[in-house]
Parts: sequence; structure tokens; C-alpha cells
Amino acid sequence: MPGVAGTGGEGMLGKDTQEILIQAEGLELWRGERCLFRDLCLALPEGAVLHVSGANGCGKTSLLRVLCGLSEPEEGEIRWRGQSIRHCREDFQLAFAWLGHLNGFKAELSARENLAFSVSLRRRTDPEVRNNTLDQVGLCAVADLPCRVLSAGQKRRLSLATIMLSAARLWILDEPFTNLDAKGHSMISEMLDRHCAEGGAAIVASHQELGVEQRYLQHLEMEDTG
Amino acid sequence: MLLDFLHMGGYAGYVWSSFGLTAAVLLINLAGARRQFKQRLAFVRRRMAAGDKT
Amino acid sequence: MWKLFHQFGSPPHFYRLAGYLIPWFGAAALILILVATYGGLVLAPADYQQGDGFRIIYVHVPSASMSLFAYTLMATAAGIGLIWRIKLAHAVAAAAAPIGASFTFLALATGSIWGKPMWGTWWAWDARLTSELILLFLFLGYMSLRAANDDTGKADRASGLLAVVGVVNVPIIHYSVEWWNSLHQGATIMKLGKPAITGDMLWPLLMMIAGFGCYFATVLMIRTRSQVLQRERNTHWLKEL
Amino acid sequence: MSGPLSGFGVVLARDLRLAFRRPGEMANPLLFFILITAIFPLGLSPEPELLRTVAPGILWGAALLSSLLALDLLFKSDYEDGSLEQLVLSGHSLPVMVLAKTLAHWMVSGLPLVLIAPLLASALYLPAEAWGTLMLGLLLGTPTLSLLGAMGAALTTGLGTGSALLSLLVLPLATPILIFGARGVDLAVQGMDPVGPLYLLAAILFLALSLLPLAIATAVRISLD
Repeated sequence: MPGVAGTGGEGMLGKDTQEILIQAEGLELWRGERCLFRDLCLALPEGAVLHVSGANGCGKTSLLRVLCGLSEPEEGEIRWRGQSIRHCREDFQLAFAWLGHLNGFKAELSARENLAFSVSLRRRTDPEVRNNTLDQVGLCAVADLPCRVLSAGQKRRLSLATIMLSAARLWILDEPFTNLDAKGHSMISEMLDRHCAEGGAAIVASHQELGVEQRYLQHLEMEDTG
Repeated sequence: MLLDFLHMGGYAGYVWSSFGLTAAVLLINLAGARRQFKQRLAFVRRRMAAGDKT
Repeated sequence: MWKLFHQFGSPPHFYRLAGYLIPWFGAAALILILVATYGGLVLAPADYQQGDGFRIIYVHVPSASMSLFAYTLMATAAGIGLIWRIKLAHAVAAAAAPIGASFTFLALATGSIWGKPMWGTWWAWDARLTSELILLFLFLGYMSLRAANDDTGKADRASGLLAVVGVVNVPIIHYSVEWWNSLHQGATIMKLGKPAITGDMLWPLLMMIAGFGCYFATVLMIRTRSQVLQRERNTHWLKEL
Repeated sequence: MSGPLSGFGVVLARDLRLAFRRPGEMANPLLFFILITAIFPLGLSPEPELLRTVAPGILWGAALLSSLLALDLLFKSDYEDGSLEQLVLSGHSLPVMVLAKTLAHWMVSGLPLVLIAPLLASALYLPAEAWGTLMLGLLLGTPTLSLLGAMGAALTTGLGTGSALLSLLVLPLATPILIFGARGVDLAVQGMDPVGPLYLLAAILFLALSLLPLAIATAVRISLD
């Protein structure tokens, strides 16, 4: 069974002054007759990136979905800043941004409209802030085309723009690098570095290296019980 | 005496079909439940005997 | 109280308790049903209006009441399962569905068989039969939603929610059908009303209902045990089976 | 920008904009409603007397079926492109946002039925004084149908079972609306006061408005699990 996470580089501000953002104990999840993980514990301080890796089908995505409250674990407790997420669902959800396999955009709406909608669910932003974020991720040229004509890489960049603008303290990203070119890859690494520098945290499930500075990085290796 | 009991005052067909159907449904239900239980128990025992790590 | 509720809710405890109770309830059901059948078919006098045809009441009314009881029990168990996340409650709800559906079918079948001599047709849109028909669709909807979900946990919660919403609607459906039926006044003679029940007509009916109740408990416990085995994962207590 | 109703406006605006981006899809329930109402006279007979008596049943039955028709797509597109997850995790109250989605869907599929009902009523020789009751009844009944259908859609979203299972789940629950709606029009045709069934339809609507969004939100969370 995957052991305790949180091993790895020392946090920038030293361990004790950092506040533990998200903590999980004794997580257990089954898929049908198969146990994906049991007694999984993790504690993620601010300014740290937890890199969840493991073979296909070992439950990386399921773990992330459990952590953000989409799936119900069989056993175990998840606490956001000391409070169980069952009791503080609203502030927990406002405090984190989720990027799943699916990008979460309506194909009929344009990139600009989609970005406006997803960000307005979280905070009020004025148009030019959104425009230069679109520029940052390189979507300015196609901003007004309906999303169905965008390439998979462009859609992924649009969801990265949403994550940037979400002002969320915790990012939970599932395979963020899919369909992204080298430039996109380095963009994500910079994003994560900047995010940690500002005291944020991230949980990233990926097969590739995150390219994040060592001092932020922590590892969780998921055993394949298949 | 038995004959007119069976006759049921002319409603024999309806009364006996109702009671027969009821008995059939009750027995089928009971048998189905027991068979399902036996199958499930056998499956669990086989899984326990195989002792696969869960 | 909570400790008892929790202790009884633990699957191994229920499994053993059910194993112990099933033979007793089974025997009680058998005796009650046999005596009630004898009482209903032999001892009870024929009805002055419907003659011996009225004896079908001894199977129709108990199964109709059991069908409604089964749906209510299913919805309550599902509600408990959804609110307190008790897997045993979901197991009970899953077990109650097929029994309830067969009682509903039984009530419909015996109702229409009883209707043939009274109304000359197998099916008349009588208020109670129509409500029973809609209840059958509610059961079938519940069971097909449960079958459509392959993951047991999701199936429990999705069909549980449907049962809870359904049980809120059952009284509304019942009274709307009554109201609909009473509109065209000619319905009174067609109403499958209970004929006047006197003493020695009544006790077999009550005993039959009790017998059906015990039968329901027996089959419910058998089915719940298999549902518990299907959901149970921590292996220690399974080993001693 | 919290506040209990904050998510409502945003989701409602997006869904309406989406609906108007594909007007073809919007017309389906309406065309289906007209088609069904046209089929029955073909099946029965053109004779006005007969059509007048069955008109309330046909109109309400057709309204019931056509409002269910478009419902299984209500959550399907959001489920498949991941935006349903974003809604659930957005921190806003899910029942409110689900109510916004159902209202948007009703405005696109339920409301047109109400507006076109008199036209079809006249095609079935329904006397003019009953049109008011028909429209009012549909106005009170179709939102409840949309709410019930939304719960069915939320329960069957991830299962790929299409609208067959959805109809099996929802139709039994929708029978009271059909009964009160059709009977109300029937009473109006006979010149009696149809206010009784209309009150009952309104009562069921407010019961649905208060309880069903909670059930729909739970159903969405379950199917996303």
C-alpha cells in the first residue's frame, strides 16, 4: 500500500511555520472488487507541489477526485486547513481549482466566453485581465472562435488560463501536460513555481517530470494493486 | 362435500387460480432468494479460499 | 440508542442475527398462511352479494398492503442509507425491491382475476388497481436504475434517491387517481370495495396479512444477507462463514 | 462574489446563450408536440365531436412526452465535456445552479408548448373558453415536468441508457400532473369551474420547486462520483 507522502525537499520557509493546507488520513477506495488504495495519508503544506505518479490504472485520477470531493472514499478523512471538507465544503471549493482529463468548456461558446464564464463563477475580473491571460497562454488569435474548432493543445491552454485566473490557493491538476508542446510544458512548470512562491500548493498527477524547483517538490508513488 | 367445496359456488376457476398464482409467486420468490444467497455464499467462500490479497 | 442502532447496523452482527431468525419467521409465515387459507376458504361464510368469489380478497388485500409496505420500507431504508451512509440500509432497500415488485404484480393479477366475475372484463380502470399499476412501474423503474449502474455504491445511492422521491409522490399519485376515478360518477358499482366484513370473515384476512408479513420478513432477510455479502469487503468476519 | 443566488444568473445566462447558439435543437420539443397532436386525429377520426372529447388528454399527453424528449440531454453535454464537474466544484450552491439549468431548459422547451397550445387546441375543435385553462394548466404543469425530468436526467446521465430509462423513471411520477391538467381542461370544456385542478397543479409545482432541486443536486453528485 502506498505509504505516507510528504517525503522529499524541505519547504522554503522551513517546516513548522508553514500551514498544512490539505491533509488526508486513512483514505481507502475500491473500484468494484479491486482495492485501489488503503490507509493512504498525505499532508501538503503551503508552497509545495505533490507529484502523484504511478502506472496506469493505479488510481491516480481516483485519488485526485477523492481529494477534491468529487468521489466519496470508502474510509478516511480529508481536512482543509484543519477542518473536514464535509463541514467546510463551500470555502474548500472556493479555495481550490480542479483540472481533470476533460477541459470543461462548451464547444459552442468561444474561448473568451468560456473563460469569462468559468472565472465569473469564482471571482469578478475585468475583461483586459482575462485578455492578457489569454495572450499569456497564446490563445489571443483564436479567442473569438467557438471552442470546437480549437486543437486539443489549445483547449488545454485555455483550461490553464482558467487555473491562472482562479486565484485558488490549491491546484489539483490531473495530467496537465496532455496534448501540450514543449513550450506549454515549460509554461506549466513556471506557473507551478510562481504559484508555490506565492504560498500556494498543488497536487499534480502526471507521468512526466513536473520541471518544478526541487525545494517545492514532494512525491507520492501509487502502487499498482491490479 | 369435497366436490362442492372445490366448486366454490361457481367461482372455482377464479378463486383457485388466484390462490394458485399466489402460492406460485411466493414460492418462486423464496426459491430465487435462497438460490441467490447460495450462489453469493459460494462465490465469497471461493474468494476467501483463494485468499487473494485484497 | 445510537450505540444499538450502530451495533445492529454492523453487517456481521446483522448477518448472524438474520441467520438465526430466518427459520423462525419462515415457520411462523407458513403456519399463519395455512391457517388463514383454511379460515378464508372454509370457515368464512360466502358473501351475500359476490358468493364465494369474494374469497379472492384473502390474497388480493394482503398482497396489496404488502406491496405498499415494501415500497415504504424500501424508501425508508434508502433514506437512512443516504443520510447516515449505512451500507446495511442500502442492502435492505436492494433486497426489498424484488419482493415488493412481486407483491405488486400479485395484487394486480388477483385484482383483475377478481374483477372478471364482477365487471365482466379482466381490467377496469378501478382507482386502486390503477394506483397499484403505477406502483409497479415505480418498482420497475427502481430496479432498472439499479441494474443500469454497475458500481454497487453508485447504484445504491442513485436508486435510493429515486425511492425517496418516489415515496413522496405515492400519496399524491394515490389521491390523484382516486380523484380521477371518482369523476365519472358511474364508478361506484365498479369500485372494488371491500364487501361488509364480519367477525369470522375478518380474522382470516388479518391472519393472512400477518402471514404475508412474516413471509416478507423471511425473504427480506435472506436477500439482505446476500446483498451484505456482495457489499462486504473487510475479510476477517467473512472467513468464518 | 458569494451569496446564495450568485451562481444562478451566471448559469442561466450561459445556458440560454448555448440554447440560442443551436436554434435547431431548440425547436425539437415544439415540433414533437405538434407532430403527436397531429397523429391522433389520423389514428382516431376527423369527426369533431370525438376529437373534442379526447382533446385534453391528447394535448396533455403530448406536452408530457415532448417535455421529456429533450431532457436527457440536459446534463449529458455538460457531463461529457467536464463542465458539470466545474459547476459541482465551483463553491456555489449546486441546487441553485441546477435550478437555473432546469429553468433555462424549461424556457426553451416548456414555454413554447404553452404558447402554441391554443393553436393545436383549435385544431382539435377544443372550444375557445377552455384555451385559457389549457394554457394556465400547461404553464403550471410543464415546469414540474422539467424538474422531475431533470432529476431523471441527473440519475441516468453517466449510464448512457438514453431517454428510455429516463421516461420509465419520470412518467409514473408525472401521472398526477397529467390527471389534474387534462381534467382541468375537461371541466372547462363542460363549462364547470376548473379552479380546483389548477390549484392542485400549482401546489405540486411549489412542492417540486422547493424539494426537487435538492434531489437533482444529490443525483448530480452521485452520477459524478
